[in-house]
Amino acid sequence: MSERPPVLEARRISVVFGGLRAVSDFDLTLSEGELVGLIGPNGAGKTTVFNLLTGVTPLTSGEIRMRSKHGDLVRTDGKKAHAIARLGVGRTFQNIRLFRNLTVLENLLVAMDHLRKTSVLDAVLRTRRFSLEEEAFAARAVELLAVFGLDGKKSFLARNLPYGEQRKLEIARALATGPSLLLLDEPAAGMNPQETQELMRLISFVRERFSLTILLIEHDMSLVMGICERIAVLDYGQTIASGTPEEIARNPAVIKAYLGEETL
Amino acid sequence: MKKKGVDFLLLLAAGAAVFLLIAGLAWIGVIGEFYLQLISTAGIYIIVSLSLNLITGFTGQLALGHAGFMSIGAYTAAIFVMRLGVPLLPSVLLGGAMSALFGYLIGFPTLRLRGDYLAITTLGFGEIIRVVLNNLEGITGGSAGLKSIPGFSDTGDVMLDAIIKFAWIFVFFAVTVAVISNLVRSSPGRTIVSVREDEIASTSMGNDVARYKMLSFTVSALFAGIGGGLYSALFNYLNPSNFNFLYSVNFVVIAVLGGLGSITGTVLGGLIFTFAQEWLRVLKDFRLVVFGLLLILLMLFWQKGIMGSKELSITRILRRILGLGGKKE
Amino acid sequence: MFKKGLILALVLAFVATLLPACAASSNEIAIGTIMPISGPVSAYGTQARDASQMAVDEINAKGGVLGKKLVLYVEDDENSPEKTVNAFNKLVTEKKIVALVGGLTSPCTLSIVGEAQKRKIVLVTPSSTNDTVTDAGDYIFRSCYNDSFQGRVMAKFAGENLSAKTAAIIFDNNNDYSKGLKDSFTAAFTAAGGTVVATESYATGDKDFAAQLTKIAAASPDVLFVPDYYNTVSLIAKQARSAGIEVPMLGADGWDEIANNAGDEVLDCYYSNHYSPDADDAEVKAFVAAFKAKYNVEPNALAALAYDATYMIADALKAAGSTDPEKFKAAMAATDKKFVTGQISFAAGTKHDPVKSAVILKLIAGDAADKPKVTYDATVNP
Amino acid sequence: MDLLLFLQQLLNGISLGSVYALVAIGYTMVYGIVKLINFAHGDILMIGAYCGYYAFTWAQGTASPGLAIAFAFALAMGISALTGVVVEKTCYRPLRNAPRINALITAIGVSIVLENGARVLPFMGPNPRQVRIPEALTGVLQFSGLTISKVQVLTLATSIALMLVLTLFVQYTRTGKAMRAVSHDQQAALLMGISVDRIVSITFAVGAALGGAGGVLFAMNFPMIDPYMGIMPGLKAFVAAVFGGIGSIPGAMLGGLVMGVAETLTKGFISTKLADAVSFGILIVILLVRPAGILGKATREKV
Repeated sequence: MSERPPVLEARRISVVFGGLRAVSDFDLTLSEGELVGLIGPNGAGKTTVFNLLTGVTPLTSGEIRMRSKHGDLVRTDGKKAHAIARLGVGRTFQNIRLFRNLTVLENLLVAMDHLRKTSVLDAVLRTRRFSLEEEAFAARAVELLAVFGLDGKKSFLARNLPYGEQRKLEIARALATGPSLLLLDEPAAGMNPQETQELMRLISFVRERFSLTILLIEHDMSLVMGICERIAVLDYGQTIASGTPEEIARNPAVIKAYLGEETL
Repeated sequence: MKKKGVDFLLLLAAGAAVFLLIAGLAWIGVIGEFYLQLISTAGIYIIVSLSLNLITGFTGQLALGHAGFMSIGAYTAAIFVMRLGVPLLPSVLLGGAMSALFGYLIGFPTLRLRGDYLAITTLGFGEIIRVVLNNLEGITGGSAGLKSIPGFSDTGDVMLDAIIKFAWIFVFFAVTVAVISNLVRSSPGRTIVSVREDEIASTSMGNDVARYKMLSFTVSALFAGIGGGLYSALFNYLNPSNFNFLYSVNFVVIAVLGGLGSITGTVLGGLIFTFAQEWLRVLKDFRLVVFGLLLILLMLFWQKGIMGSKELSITRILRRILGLGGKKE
Repeated sequence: MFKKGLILALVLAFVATLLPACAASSNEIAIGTIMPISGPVSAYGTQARDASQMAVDEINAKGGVLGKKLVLYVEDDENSPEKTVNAFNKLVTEKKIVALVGGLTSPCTLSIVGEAQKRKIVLVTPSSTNDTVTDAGDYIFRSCYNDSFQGRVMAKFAGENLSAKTAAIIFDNNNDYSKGLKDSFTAAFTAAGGTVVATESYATGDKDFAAQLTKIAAASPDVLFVPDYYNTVSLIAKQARSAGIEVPMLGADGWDEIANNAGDEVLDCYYSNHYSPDADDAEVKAFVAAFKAKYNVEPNALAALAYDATYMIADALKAAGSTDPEKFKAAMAATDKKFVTGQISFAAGTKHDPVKSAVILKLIAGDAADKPKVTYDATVNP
Repeated sequence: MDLLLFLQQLLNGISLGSVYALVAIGYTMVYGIVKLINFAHGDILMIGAYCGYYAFTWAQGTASPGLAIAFAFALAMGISALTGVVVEKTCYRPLRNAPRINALITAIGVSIVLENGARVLPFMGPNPRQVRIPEALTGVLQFSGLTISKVQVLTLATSIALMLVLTLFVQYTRTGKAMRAVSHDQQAALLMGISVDRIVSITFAVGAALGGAGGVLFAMNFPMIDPYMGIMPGLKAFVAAVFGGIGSIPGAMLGGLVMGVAETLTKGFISTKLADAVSFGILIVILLVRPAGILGKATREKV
């Protein structure tokens, strides 16, 4: 594994909210093409880690480096969220955050806007360059939607989609930004086992097809065990274990954290 | 491609038809000069309300100081015309540009505020602009106002003058509608709407939310300023006290009445608002009471305004009437 | 369905209003008045409207004008220049008025004088004292004197009758009436050798003047000039006394009605006005009696001025013998008659500002405690 | 700078600020609970002022000044509270789940109705009315060169007393705690068995009662009242509430005082012409430095 170059390195990152250390000295390295799971009980700080990595929440301390388009690692802590996203980081949200009153297609087009070459003036004057670009974007978006079986619903308002499809649309939207690293926050939450299985197959598929590195938060341990190559376990904002699924399953600290939660 | 070309021609034809119809009816005396003036007034209200709708309806940022931008445009245009002898068209555009510049300068620090805090800062800037205009006596005439501002034309025939006023405002109205609707139905425009829908999701998709808010705010100020420039030529008189907080509220009312995020809604809202004020004059002393009650009832029972965030598709209606088909989406 | 019906109804109503109203019938002469019937200064506007209506009724009772009935069309401007422009348009194009009484405040009047001149509509403002109102042309008249005259009158009175050497001024910076008086008072008082030791301002609608009055008290002037309307003056007067300012306060015609709206704090204060309702004068007596009988209140100066303006129009129409704008305007300019607010005439070859005198009224202790009353103090001729 | 003059202006500012504070509390309480900028609150002040006017007129010569003042406050606070509750139930409650801007425009509508309704009511009318405050309250007190009017003393005392009572009420009574709970998390409060509707009504009542009391104080300080009198103090008190951190009661008190003092000192020592611009300028600067006001808590959006 070590021959694959790293795409993300987080070193001792921490964040404090009003005296509470929500994430404390968290370390993580993702190598190209890996699929890593981040698990932990409720309130362990998993989503906060995502927010720190994507720049939505500023760090209190620590360093984050990500691979730029030129292939070198650049510091991203302190950068704005949109700048980090443009480095090739796509994400989904635990509580679905689609653009509810935009259509399915428009949701994807918004995610592609930062790739736009034409100016606002082109848009207002409807120049030929503008029309060509709009058509190219739309074609690419439809292509992506087809992967998720949503192309037939491209004109639906996002809020009118059933729950499962909303989750899929979030992933499609994240992919539309053209990421090399995808962060999925509980993509299977609220789905039944069959839907979950299907989604996991889909994730594996897009990972191959778009050559992605994926970091996945999941609550359901059995599921993560199935597809992740490596797992990090978070509790009270600290990494309590990390390793292969087998190692994690045997780790007493992890069992305690999870059983401890369940007996409550 | 072909369909778009036809749509464009249809819209152009529809606009020309509406203009010729109203101007023609006025010319033969069916529409009185007063009502033509009222339609022109409504046109300016609509231009400013559309600009407000861009920032409040489409971008989701409540602005309560648009009278301020309007007054900057109005005074700039009037001063260029009166003191520097610049022709009206460049003066109106300069008024818009000046307002846009102020929008940019004000938006820069304030647009990071959210919701009500942004609303109160825009209100504050609107008031500050008014106080400053009041005190720049040498330039603005202070509280006595700026009077005898040249109008659009002076042909000696009052009806012809009224039609020329209407023509000017109609053209600017059409341009405003075209620019704003082209903007919101484009890639950057959709991103502007995504800011309203979910700022965090939008920024996580690589969009510089602050830049898009600035874009929207500046364009909004630009058109409010243009509306102001036209206002100065239509009314021939400016007074800072006219552009107070309650005046700003009028535009918010029009935008909400028509439907936040709807361009055709704003057009309807502006017409209804302007004419309702005239119709209610028969109530004399009770006019404003009834106006307030109507406002409350509308908000209670018609929460999304006339159009919601939908649009009345003029091309679709025309296609249906002309039997061109084109239901295909 | 409901919405569609409503939209249809609105569209129909909209179209219906566009159709022009029936023009005035041939046995009427239409005149208009634009007054603030609602909004903060409506107290003045309603009295002016009532007085104009009373004048029209009287004229019609005596057989009208040129064998026709005079009809008064009223529009509300809410004290907004923008609304004034639209109201003026409506009166001219829909009601075909030949003359207008209005507007009340100078910004409203200033917003329409250009159009009135262009359309050859005789405009007589009863109360817009701003000097520049009559600049617009020879169709613009007023039945009141202007700010520079009034400011001069008070400055002269302060210097000569009250022997004041120093004066302080507190004025409304958002109101051109107040500002105009401040300027003309300052100029005249300084020219006569006095010194203005403090000039403080406030914004329309302010209620708290403690900061400004504290500064004025520190300057200890001989008189305090307060050129504003009575409701603000009454507040300033109370706070001035609280701040320890005991010198007489001076005001202008905006003080009209102050006696009914203030207490002992305005005792021994003076203001200039257009007429004195208790003057021993036939015209005044008849007017006051008729107004009281009809509306059950004592008319203020504005009512008298609007009444005079309406009579000026009717008289000029009669003298001109037609509604032809040129002749009508010429007859207006030739006005020379005693009205309720005194003799009014226009000097030939000048702007149409009337040559008339001002009365100075004094507030003295009334019969009841804390109820001052007004007495005539002096007349200042131009 | 003359120290005595400065102290005098400071005193003037504190007196004015205490009225702003009282009105600002009403804005802040309502905002804290239903997130509505209640633009009609300034008109509640007007209603309170008219109640005070009628009470003083009635009590003229017939009662002791103490009784007249007590009656004025009782009447003003009662009628204002009633108006507040009625407006809440008929106009704002149906919009609780509607877009915020609808509620805002409804509030503007209510404000227009109250102002112009007062104008056409025969016993209120469009003309300004002069308030005749009891004889015992006229006049000024002098100490070591500073002047303070008796009304100003009463204003300060009443405002401080009312604010104290309110603080105790919100901190220690069951209803007060329920109000804080609803303000913190409406859903959770509902699940805890708190009747949110009742608490919202009580909040409107209390906020309006304070606004009404502010109206009486306003009418005593500035004894010329008219139907539009509430607009400017309403706007300024609203600014004060935002200034202090909207939703925070101590913030509104502080905001009101800061506004009053800033306004008076600006007029006294900088420029009377630009006073309003300076007030709003200070507000904007404060918001840029502390986007949630002086004492407001920045809310973090949950991602």
